Amino acid sequence: MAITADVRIQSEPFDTGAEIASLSSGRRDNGALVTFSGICRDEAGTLAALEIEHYPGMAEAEISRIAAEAAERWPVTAITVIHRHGRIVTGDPIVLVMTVSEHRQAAFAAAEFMMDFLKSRAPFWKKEHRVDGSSGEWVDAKETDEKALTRWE
Amino acid sequence: MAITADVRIQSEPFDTGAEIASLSSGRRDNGALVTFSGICRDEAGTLAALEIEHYPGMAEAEISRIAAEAAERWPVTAITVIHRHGRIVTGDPIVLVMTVSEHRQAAFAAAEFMMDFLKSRAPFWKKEHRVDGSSGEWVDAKETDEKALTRWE
Amino acid sequence: MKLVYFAWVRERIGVAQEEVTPPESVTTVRDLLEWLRSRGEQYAEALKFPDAIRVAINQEHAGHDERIAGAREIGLFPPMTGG
Amino acid sequence: MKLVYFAWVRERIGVAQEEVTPPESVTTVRDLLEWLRSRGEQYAEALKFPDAIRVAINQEHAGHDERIAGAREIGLFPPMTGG
Repeated sequence: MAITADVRIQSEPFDTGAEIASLSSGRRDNGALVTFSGICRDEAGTLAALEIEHYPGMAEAEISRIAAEAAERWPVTAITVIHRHGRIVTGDPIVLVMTVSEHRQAAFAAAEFMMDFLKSRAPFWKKEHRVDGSSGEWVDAKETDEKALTRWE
Repeated sequence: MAITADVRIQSEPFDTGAEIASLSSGRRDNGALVTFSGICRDEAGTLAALEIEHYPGMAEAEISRIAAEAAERWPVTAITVIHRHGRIVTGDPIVLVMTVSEHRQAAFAAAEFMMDFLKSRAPFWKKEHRVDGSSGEWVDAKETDEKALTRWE
Repeated sequence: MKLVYFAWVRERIGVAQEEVTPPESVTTVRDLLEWLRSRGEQYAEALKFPDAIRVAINQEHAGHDERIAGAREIGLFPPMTGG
Repeated sequence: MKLVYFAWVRERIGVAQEEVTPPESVTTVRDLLEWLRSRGEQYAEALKFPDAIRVAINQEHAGHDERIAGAREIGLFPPMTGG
């Protein structure tokens, strides 16, 4: 469907409740709204924060392409993606994917699809800041994330 | 996992943003939070509201059983389900399912599983109130909803 | 035992709940539905397609073959439309 | 053309971006990586496992076989960890 996703790359936190409200208000034809929030884990207490680097311009473009592909595959009526960059402390949200559809299966599938592709195709990189004060490693891409894409082929 | 789902049956609206905040605050070990909001559709402008009847006592018990089954199947750390009853106008939310997990796949799967079972197993019934003032029919159960359960067998 | 009715089953029978004492020959859910249908016009109408009736014994889903001995509360209702 | 580097590729090469003019024999992404490795210690170190390097041409993902003719901007970076 010819919808335009609302894609935002920002360092500021976001308010999921406000995003839900803004997508659902004034709409009476949508039965299903799914949100996915990705939160910065503390990795068993060892991690203090992540520093997220991104490719300005391409990050927006690539996420918009992923959202357009999701909207091609499933009858969704709205998509919002917010991806943060910069320093994010544990417990804080990194990413929000929100999908709206008439039916639940489409909303779920589109959100899962986008998260799978964001993991391996959106140009972001995470560097660890450890609780002990050391600046840790760049987080390695997971093979399981790459493999997760094959189910959408 | 031995978690206890937060199950609420109520006529009042709920605030998804507040529910998300209360589940995510103070937790630093969870990477993924999924919400599903089911919203009262207007069925191409013909529907004014739904009157939702429920089986008090059993509604809570059955949803708790569904949530317990989801928590057995996937490593979720928290589940919230809010299901409304009474008169609900189009555009307003009927149900919220929220799952939290370390990993996105578990959070998505548990939420989808619960929604599929809520549709056909939670003792709620919807009666239509039409825009033209007539009190319409009881909404028929969909065969597709019954079939959706087979994928979890 | 207490019977509770919901949605169009309730509307057609005309009461939301009632106490009943079925005869001893009524041992399963199926027997109970059969016996209820014999109790009058509204019951016959409400339960004329027994396969469309969902049942809960003591607030848990039950099949039509299930025995009702010891049931305190039996719910009869149409297929659910939750969520 | 403009080259932009991210994450540990950027750290190892030591700059975030630069203008380069590769010789005409450099036609594909693979050629470009090879040519860059010859430019010095940091490049050789950053790009020593070319298969680990992801590439974008004009801000779109590109394979190592892709031709670079006409590229305004080429990004080189490690596998992504978005979401």
